[in-house]
Amino acid sequence: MNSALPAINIYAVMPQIVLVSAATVVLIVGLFERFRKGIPYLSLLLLAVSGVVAVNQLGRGPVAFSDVSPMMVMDDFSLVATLVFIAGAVLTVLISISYAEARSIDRGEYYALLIFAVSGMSMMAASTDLFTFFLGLEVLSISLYVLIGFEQRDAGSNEGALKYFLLGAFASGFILYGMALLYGASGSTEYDVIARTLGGERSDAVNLLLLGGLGLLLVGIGFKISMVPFHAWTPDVYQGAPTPVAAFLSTGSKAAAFVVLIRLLVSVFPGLQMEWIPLISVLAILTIAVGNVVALVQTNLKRLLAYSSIAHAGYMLLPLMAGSQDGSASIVFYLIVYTAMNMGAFGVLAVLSARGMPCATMDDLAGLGSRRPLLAAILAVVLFSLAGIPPTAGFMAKFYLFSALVYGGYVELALIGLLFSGVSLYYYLRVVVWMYMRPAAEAPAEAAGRLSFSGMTALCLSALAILAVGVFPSELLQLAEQAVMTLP
Amino acid sequence: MIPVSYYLVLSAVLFLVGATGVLVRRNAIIVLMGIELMLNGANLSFVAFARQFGMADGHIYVFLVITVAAAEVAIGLALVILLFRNRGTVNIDEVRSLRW
Amino acid sequence: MTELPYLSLIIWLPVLGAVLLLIVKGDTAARWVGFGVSALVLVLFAVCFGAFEAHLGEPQFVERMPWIESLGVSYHVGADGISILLAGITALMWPLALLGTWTIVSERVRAYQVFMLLMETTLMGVFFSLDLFLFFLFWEGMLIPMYFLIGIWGYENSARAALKFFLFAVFGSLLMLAAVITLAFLYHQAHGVLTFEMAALYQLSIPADVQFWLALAFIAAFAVKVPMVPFHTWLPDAIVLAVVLVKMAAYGFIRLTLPLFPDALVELAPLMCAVAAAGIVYGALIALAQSDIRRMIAYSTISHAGFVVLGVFALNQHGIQGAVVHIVSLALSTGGLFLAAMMLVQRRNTWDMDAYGGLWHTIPVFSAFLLLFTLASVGLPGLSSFVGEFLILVGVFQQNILIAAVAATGVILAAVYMLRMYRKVVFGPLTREENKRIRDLSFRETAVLACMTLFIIWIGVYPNPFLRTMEASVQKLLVQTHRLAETPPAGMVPVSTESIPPADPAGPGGPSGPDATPEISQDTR
Amino acid sequence: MTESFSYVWLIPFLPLLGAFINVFCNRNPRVSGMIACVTVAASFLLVLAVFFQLIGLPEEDRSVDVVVYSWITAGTFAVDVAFLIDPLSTVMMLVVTGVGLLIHVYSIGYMGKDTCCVRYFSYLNLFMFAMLILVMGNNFLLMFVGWEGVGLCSYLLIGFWCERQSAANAGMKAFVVNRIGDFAFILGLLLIFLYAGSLTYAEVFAADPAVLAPVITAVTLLLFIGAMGKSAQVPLHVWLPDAMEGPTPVSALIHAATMVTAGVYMVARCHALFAQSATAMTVVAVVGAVTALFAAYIALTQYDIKRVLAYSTVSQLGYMFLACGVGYFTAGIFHLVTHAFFKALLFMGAGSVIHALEHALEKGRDPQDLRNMGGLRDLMPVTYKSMLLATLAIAGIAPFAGFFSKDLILLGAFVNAPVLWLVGLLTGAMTAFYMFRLLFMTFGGETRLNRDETEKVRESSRVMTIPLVLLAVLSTVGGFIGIPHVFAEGMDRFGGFLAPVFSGLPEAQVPSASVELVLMVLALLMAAAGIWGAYTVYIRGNTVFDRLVPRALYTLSLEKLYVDEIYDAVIVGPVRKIARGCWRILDSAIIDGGLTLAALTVRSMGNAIRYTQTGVVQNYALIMVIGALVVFAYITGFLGP
Repeated sequence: MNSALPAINIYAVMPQIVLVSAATVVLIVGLFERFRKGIPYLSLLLLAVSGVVAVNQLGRGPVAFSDVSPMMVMDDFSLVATLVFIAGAVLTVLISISYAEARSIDRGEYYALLIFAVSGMSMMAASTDLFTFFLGLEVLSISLYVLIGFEQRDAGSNEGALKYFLLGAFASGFILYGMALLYGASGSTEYDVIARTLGGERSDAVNLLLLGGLGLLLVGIGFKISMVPFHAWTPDVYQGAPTPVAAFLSTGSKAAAFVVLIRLLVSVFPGLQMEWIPLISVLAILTIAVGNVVALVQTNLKRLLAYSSIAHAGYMLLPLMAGSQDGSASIVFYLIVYTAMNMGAFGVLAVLSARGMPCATMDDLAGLGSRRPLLAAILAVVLFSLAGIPPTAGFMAKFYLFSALVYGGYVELALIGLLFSGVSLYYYLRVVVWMYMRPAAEAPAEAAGRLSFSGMTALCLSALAILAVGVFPSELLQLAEQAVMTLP
Repeated sequence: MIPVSYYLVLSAVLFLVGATGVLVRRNAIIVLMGIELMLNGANLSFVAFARQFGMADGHIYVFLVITVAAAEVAIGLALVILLFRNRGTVNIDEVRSLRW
Repeated sequence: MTELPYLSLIIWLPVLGAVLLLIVKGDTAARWVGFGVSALVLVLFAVCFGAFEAHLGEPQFVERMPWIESLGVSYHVGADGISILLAGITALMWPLALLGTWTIVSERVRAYQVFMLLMETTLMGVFFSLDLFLFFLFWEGMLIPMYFLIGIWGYENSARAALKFFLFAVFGSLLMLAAVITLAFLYHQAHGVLTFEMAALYQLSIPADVQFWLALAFIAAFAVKVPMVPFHTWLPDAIVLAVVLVKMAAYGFIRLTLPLFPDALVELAPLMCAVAAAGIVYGALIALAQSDIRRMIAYSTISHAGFVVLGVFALNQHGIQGAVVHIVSLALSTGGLFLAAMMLVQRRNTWDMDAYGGLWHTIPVFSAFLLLFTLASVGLPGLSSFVGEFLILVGVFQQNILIAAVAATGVILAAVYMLRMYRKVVFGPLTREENKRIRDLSFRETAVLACMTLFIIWIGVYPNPFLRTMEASVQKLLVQTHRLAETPPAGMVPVSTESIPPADPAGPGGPSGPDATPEISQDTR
Repeated sequence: MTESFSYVWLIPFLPLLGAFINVFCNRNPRVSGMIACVTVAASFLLVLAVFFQLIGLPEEDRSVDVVVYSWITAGTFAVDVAFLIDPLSTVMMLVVTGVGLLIHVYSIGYMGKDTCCVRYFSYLNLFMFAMLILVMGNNFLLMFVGWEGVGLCSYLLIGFWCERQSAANAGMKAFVVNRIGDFAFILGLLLIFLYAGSLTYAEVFAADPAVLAPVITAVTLLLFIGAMGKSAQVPLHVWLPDAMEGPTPVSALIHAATMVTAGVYMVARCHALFAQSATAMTVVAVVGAVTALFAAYIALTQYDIKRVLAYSTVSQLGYMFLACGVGYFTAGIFHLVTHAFFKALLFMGAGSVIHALEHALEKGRDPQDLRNMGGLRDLMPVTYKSMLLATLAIAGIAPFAGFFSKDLILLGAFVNAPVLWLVGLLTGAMTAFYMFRLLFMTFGGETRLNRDETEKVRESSRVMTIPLVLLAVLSTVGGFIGIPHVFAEGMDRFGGFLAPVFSGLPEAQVPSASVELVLMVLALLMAAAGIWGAYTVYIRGNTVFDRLVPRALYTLSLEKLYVDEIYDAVIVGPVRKIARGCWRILDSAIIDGGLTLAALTVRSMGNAIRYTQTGVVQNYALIMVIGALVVFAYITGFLGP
């Protein structure tokens, strides 16, 4: 050990520091009942500030937290990821406002935990050491456990939280054990060291430890991104969680895990490609297949979206095989688009249920096209995007993703993925059918009044972003490419 | 001197016992304990490896993990209490209203 | 060449109209906006058409600007003789269709106009795209307005029909998407540049086996939409837009499948011809068994679409020119037929042929128009379909006499099912009380149908302006298509030196009889 | 040269204009007939002008192409809208416009009271247009335009009284049967284009015989199948008797004088091709002869006055094809012309009778049924006399028109194919029999009308009788345009006029004058025998034939040899079944059902996986553990590579 204190570059962790501070401020202000109404807006403001901080650092090149033992790095990759998380959180806050009020869960902790979760995700994105990754993961997970179970009186929320907690902690166990094995193999948990170990001569025992560690890490991360067969929690938890939290869960936490996965597989474990490429490709196809096929028979909307999110995770796994910058960039691009899409989809449900309108199953959406034209139009845009029909961002994302896959030489995988995305159309469009082509069974007793302004703002933003990116994807594509540029 | 592999085997056994506990016990509290056991299995590996390499970071990690585990358990117990309030049971196989 | 970006205006004006529609209030206003915008597009198109120089054969009014540079995609549009004709019929049909359905669509009028305009945009985009990616974008994007149009304003069971159609279409185009990506990849490998320019991709030389699979993928996309048997079962439920799809898909065949995969065509073209010919007979036979007017028209469309495909895959000037003319005429005749049928159904609310009868004396004007569209569908000389069908047959005959003969039986069957429908609907005794009170066509309806009639007769009597418009472009396309293939471009060189087969050694005037035709077909090849 | 004929486009155009005016500008039924007649009359005058202009030209120049505009051009395929003016087309134009004009005039009287006569006259004019296009076109495709155009008008006019289901059905049957012929015709055209590279008559006929040699038989047979459809030759004759559902003037114009003869015209026009294929010529001759006999046989027993005439038309068309088949194209066209005269007259006479009886007969009695007529001779004298002349003409009694043309045909048959000559001779006897049967049953003997009815029967108006008289004159003297050589050398004006057209054919064998005379006498004897037979049975009431002829033979004739029934059983029924089968089984069950099955399979897979989602968290953990074990095992090499 070095006796002198290692030089620390505090700017390298600036976004995380701002986020944690923001969460703390919200937590403290939330203690005062009189500020209750203002909390969400305070959260938005603080999130915006952290966003500005992150944007400000873009393009500055990789800056390590510490020279000796980097722990965390601030590069474009982590910054872009952080920005995606923040954007997701902003949308979540917006759709949460009316929802939380309607369910009486509009307490300061709710928003504080949300921002804590973002800081955890940001930490994961920036981590260059298994341990910072683990800490970020736990910050994220613990916040989510609470958020999912936030509706204390609601049995579903409670059940969802318990399931997510038990399985999440179980998965953490796998990750930790995997980390231990990797540590044993290379004597360090730093990515660089592990990569170096992989690059050099290695004995059979070390190799076994490395492979075992990678396998167990994949199990844990696979759990977070709902990769089959570690996906089983997804529909139950999404269904049980408060809808905005489900939205956040399906975008943010999944994105964070993907960011880590990219970093691990592309920059740490390329040496084990021969081992993990067949594995991941089989699991990716399985994920796509199971997600899409089961979604076909769902009538509960949140479960349907859950299975759809499983399927999308499968698509995003595919370009990892290509191992190219294009592949990584396409995942980043897909994540960004996916965040907007899923936020939109869950957001519509949140906005509806905030006004006491039932939106559990497809039946509840019957006639939405004439009852709530704008809302229905937004959901339609989102669903077409999820299905990957131009001129939506979903199409561009899929196109880029499958292009990367084909350029990497995996035409068969691309074909299978594309075919299943054809299957997916059925269930997305079925929702549209219910909205536009079925009359409402009986005029549902809706709470009169307008839909929440903030929620609609979020939804319009998502829909517009989806359309804008669908037509003019260049800027965002460049951002995604820039993000992966610094990855080795 | 006990070779490091013994510790590793022990840690693996601990991990598997914990995992088995998670899989087979109905009581949520005991399941929680199973998870703790898994984490501790991993911790043991860390310590063993750290000892072998003669480095301190493994030990530090273990402390961190223990802290994290404590936080997790706190949340977990809170959730179990809520479960008991809502349903009057702590048997997790009876919690199955969300399915299919 | 010209000051204004005509093509972009034509493509994007309807979108502007759609946005405008979001603002206006009231059904009538919405109808006027929809009609006005599509009419404006028609005017713009007419200007464009007037300035078009047919003898060039090159894309004209070209606009090109970078769009998604990192993917090698540019916004590149232009019109050659083939696309301008197909876009022209679209520009013509749109105001007519909107006018024709003025009162037929009485629910959610505004949305209807929006989707119709959006569809016009996507159609124009498909025809004018010179970038494969752009083409695909419009191609896929069209599904959305189409889906809603079928699903909301379709007839019974429309939601299911829309879904079925969408799934069919998407499976086809996903295969095409994979092929598109692969093409770009191959080009990148060969030339180090990422591009989707059609003109560049045409130059790409691809190994024959790869070509085969890529061509199949493209064909899958187009065959579903044409539709070719056996990918047709979505059509009877979703007939509303069948005519539009035929146009698009055939254009896809012509613009992409032919010039991109010349080697694969050596194997695939005869196959496609055979399937198309079978489809002609099959569709006609099933149309024969229908008593529902809509389904009858649907299956007749399948049959006619077979002709179009046949013409395209004859791979010669006659066939392709015939196919394009036939597409145009299909839009008019089948479109007119369906529009007229919709007008009738609007009055009586049933598609069942047997519910009508004896209409001749109650609604003579309608009956006359229906007769004309029926006859046009039957392929009566002097009306538009005949020109296309005959040229197609001329083209196919040079390739395979047997297939041409099978296809020609469609001519007989068409007469049977069409006239059967006409007899049931218009002729016969007037037995039903409710049929006695049907109103005849209004002035608006008459004007719409008369306009279509005018074009049907024009194309039938004097098709040369249309043929000349595309002649140079088709020639260029064939040069492209045959660049690697071994077969010489039949029909492009004087027949007297090229197409005459060597004298039959069996001797002239021998008692060979009609049975000899299969042998002849081998001789000519 | 061409310029001097540049006005010919007016000939077809004027009737089209008439139709146009009647459709769009005229609502007055009285005026409609006038418009129609005037336009046709103008066309007729123009045709006369053409005729005289043509006669004024030297023989070798009597073939002029008048190009109006370029119609379809695609690559090597180029077809013009252009007219061919030569003796053959001029003869046809004369017949079409001349007889057509008379029938138009007659129609004013016959249809003037009909509420839909505006529509009627526009159809009629449209028909004239199409028919003129057919005969005037200078290429196969333009002929096909007219070919289909007349088919369309025939369809419309047969179904004119479309509220009658039978009329509607008959129209459709006519169109569809014609389509079968057209199908072959199109194939023929395609073959011609494929081998000769053109569809213009001049180029195709002038092409080196070697060019078309490999397919000449196929081409000519296909073309002939087209002609069989249009000209109602066995076995495609079934539509013509049914076509009698149309108004009677229509039957006269379309189904007797003009349209049905298009097939003959086409064969004559393509004589250069047919002459190259002996097989095709044989087929043409045999089909013609068989049709002649076959139709005459059916006509023997029919009771519907128009049906008798319809079968007679079929039979006479058979004669024409027989003539063409034995290489006597001139004779075929000659018979076409004389037949146009007398058969139009017969139909119009029948129409006159029907018209009179329609008003007279009690409700429920069929005015077309011969059994409801009789003794009309004195009630309708003009009609009777003109019909008598026409009947004599068709029976081939000298010196009426039919005698000369039929004689020439029989001569040709005798020279080339004696068996067919016998058939023709026999048919001649049958023709005389059934025609006089018709005449006797209608006009002769005791009336079968009751007194009230008899009082109501009136001779038709002038506007109807004048065309009758004119045609009667033509039927009587029309034959003199082609007096055989035996009687007067060089008096065969008709043959002389057409000679330039058929100059390319080998010189026809001519038997000696005595043989020719013997043949004539034989034919006359046969006709006389027929007349005698009819007289015996229908005037004298002698039942000798009832005893002589087997009952089955009679029934067979009465039931038209069951051809319709056979078609229903062999073709119509099976096609319908196949169509339904394709739809119900192939389309709905197999293709669509297969797709549904695929969708169901995917769905059931979805359901299967869905129900593994039990909701019990430990099951999820178990799945995870199993997955983890598999992953671990795989990646550490226990499982795989």
